[in-house]
Amino acid sequence: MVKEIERAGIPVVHVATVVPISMTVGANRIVPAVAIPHPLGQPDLGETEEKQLRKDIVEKALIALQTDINEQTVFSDDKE
Amino acid sequence: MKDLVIITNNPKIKEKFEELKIDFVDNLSDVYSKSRDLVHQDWKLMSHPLAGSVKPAQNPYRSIILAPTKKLDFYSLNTIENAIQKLNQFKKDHKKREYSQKIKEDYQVIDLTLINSALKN
Amino acid sequence: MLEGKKTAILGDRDGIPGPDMSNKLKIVHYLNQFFGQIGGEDKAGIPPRREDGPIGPGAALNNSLGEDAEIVNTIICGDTFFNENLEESKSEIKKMLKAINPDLLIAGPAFNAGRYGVACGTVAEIAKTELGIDVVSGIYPENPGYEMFKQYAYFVETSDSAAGMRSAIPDMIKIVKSYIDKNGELGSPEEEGYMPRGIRKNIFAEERGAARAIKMMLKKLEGEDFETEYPMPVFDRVDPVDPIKDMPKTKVALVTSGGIVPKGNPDHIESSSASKYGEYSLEGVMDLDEENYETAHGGYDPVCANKDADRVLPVDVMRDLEKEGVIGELHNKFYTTVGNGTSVANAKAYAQEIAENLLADGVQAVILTST
Amino acid sequence: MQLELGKIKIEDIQFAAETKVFDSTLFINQEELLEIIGEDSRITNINLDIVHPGDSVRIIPVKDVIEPRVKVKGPGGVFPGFISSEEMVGSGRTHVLKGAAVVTTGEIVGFQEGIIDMSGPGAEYTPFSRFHNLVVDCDVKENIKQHEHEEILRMVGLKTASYLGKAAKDVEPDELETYEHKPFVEAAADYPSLPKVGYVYMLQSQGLLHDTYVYGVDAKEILPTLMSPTEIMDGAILSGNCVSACDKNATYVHQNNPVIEELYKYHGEKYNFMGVIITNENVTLADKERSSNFTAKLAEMLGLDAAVVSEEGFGNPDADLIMNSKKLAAKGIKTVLITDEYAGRDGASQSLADADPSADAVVTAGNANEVITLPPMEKVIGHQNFADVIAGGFDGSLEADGSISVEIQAITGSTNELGFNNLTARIY
Repeated sequence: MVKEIERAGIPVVHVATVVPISMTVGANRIVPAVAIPHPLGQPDLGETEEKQLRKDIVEKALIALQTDINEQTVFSDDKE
Repeated sequence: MKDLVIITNNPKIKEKFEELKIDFVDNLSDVYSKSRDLVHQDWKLMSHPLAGSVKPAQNPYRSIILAPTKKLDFYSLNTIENAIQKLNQFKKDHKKREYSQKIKEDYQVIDLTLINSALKN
Repeated sequence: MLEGKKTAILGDRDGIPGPDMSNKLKIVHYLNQFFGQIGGEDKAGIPPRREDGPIGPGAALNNSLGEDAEIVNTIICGDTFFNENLEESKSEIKKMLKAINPDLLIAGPAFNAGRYGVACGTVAEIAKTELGIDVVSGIYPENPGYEMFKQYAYFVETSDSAAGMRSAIPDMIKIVKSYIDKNGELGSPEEEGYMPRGIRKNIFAEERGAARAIKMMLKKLEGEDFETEYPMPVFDRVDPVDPIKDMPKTKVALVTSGGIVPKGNPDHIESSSASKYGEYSLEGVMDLDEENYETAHGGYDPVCANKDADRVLPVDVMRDLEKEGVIGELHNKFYTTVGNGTSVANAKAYAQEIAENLLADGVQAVILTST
Repeated sequence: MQLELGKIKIEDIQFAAETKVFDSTLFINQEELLEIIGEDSRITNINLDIVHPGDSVRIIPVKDVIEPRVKVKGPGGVFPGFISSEEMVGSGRTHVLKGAAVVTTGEIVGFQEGIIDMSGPGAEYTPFSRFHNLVVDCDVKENIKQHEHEEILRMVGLKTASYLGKAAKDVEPDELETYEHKPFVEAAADYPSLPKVGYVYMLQSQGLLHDTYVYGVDAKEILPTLMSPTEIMDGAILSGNCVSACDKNATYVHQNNPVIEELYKYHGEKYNFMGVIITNENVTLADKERSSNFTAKLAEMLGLDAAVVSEEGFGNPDADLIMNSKKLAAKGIKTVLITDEYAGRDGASQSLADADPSADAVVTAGNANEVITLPPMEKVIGHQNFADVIAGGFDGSLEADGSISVEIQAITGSTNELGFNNLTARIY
């Protein structure tokens, strides 16, 4: 899916729980998500904290969309 | 070494490597699916899941060595997925049959020596 | 091959009308509602039906085949019906084929019509794998039906629209004639003019492998063209599109493979092996709440997503960012599919349609979420 | 290093009172040979059979095929590390009984594979149907372990080939071929304007029934290393490999490595053939990484512009093959890979267990899963009932009339990945 949208000329960021699968399907801009049942949420957190977490991920996704890249890039916090 | 786990359905592995962590499963498919599950939980393959030249599905016994790692190992994921694909392909063309006890043991020995050779290094 | 097959089929045709004793090759033609001359998109919901003789493009085929072959029946099915009632369509068409017991099936040509291509391919798969009937078809190479089903049929390459019918028909006839001449043993794609089926077949080369390897190495060294004997599986990659320059003026759309749907799943998106995608309005929606949204995804525990679908499709946050002026606007529709179990080629077909719709609506950037 | 291979044409083999070569016929004193090869007390029985091209004979299960040879001049001897000492080979003169081969058979494990048909459609797939073969069928005591059994049979084969080779010692060869390999600096200076090419020779090395030996050393213990092509032509590498009949490299094929022969053809004319890098195919991924790193490093140290890489086996060796491909390409070395395929009986599955875009020049030795029906033969040497359990065989494959339906992977040498044969596969 991500490839077809990009092929149409629209920049797309993939917010994905399993980054390697995202790499395999050919996403170019990848933002790691939280976990499988709730990629952009964390039920353990309070409502405000959870929404802030979601906002952080979405903002990272927007940054990814504004970043010039030449190859598949994972926009994650850890430096490794 | 102590962190390793061997996923296996080979009884000879269980006998031979008492000091190692062995996860004994019922059948060949489980060896692969269990290994894949572990890869998704940040374990990486130490031995190749298609070790040896006896074709997938032909040898009813298989052992795979994994070790814990810090994050998802993409190479392991790719390798185990490809191996499962190959296993399924060979299974399709390979009628299941009952081997004699002697042949079963020969297959167990083959698998055992592959793992032996991996653990030596 | 052809002879052997005929005998084999004769053996188990109890209760089915006797075989055509003439030497004419018995052909069935598969068409959709449009080429089957029933109607346009409004008739796409019709179930499979069997007609006598050739119809539409079948007439031209039949005329050119002359004494060698005959289209005895045409099977017509609406594209929408076929794709939405896949199992039913398959079993119904299989029944028809079994009853007619043709020597060959012709499907399409489908050109670049995605669902028609998939239908032709699916019918070819049934014919080839379940009934041992060879299939000739025509398709535009980028039609997902080709990639998905290429091993089941001899597909000739067509242009992307029905305007290419004029050249598609003779190309297909050429294959059928060659098939008759060679008793069903067609040669290589280059010899016969069909697109590669991706089937590996052994042949004896003139030189041994080592000699071929050295020659290939020499060509590679000298920068000449060489042809690999085993092309690696295609690594389909798309180059990254240029980044967004001015986010506060950008229209962003949300797409998910996490199966978020309006409560009650109005389009019956299947929980696995989804055969469709959903397009839903976000007009006036500020937040995906428990009363109005849920997930149709069958691959994970749905409790979290059902409780708050924003956890999969972050509409609440996007609305905030829209208000804050961080983004220009949130597109007023979202798209949903179910990731698990959906075949790659199927997903590709939906994705192409989704991408076209997004483009048409002026969407400039997409956030795609997956579970 | 300069090696002369004196080829003595053999057009017939016969049992006789004296072992000798006369008028292109190899005469064998059966009793004397049996005495030499039967000395191991673990052996209970040995049967010898002579078969010729075109005979209605099936040999099953085949363990190894070996070419009889003898060292005539220069250091070392045949089968170093086993029959002869560890002395380096690859120079001097060696005589070859061209057209004759020793074929070993015996039940090492219950599922052992490998068919050679001397006539009929199966004969077209195995290169060994073209030779006059002495078949050595060897039984051992019952409680012998699989490892020991393999070793006994391997030694019996090597001893037989070495015994027969001696008959060629004083015979004037029909053909004399000379191959030279110089120290790298000199070799590079010889043709400064020609591109440098090399050969990456992958050896199966995983454990019981999967071993290859280099001067008697098990290849899984080695780090990739450099060898002169003449060493390999002179028998430095031999097979202990019993499984995967179609794409295991029999000792005969190591002795007559076709890639080396073909590389010599344009040496000094179109390129400069610098040498051979041997590497292994081990079980662990760490070993695979290390070996492919070493391979690429050695290729770089040799200054190679291009290389041919040959594989042995399928599955995990595909990982080694792809690692070698990637790492050589990363160093700017243009590679051609030789492999075979397991694309399923219908030919529609993915051929290899790994893939990479760097592998853009591949020679294939055919789809090992393709099914063939082998008609009955008048004589079966070995154990035909194995057909049912050999690799590539399947239930019902052995018909009452003696015909066998098998995937060609059961045929010895059918999809040899050194490019020994003409068989290949194409997209249809």
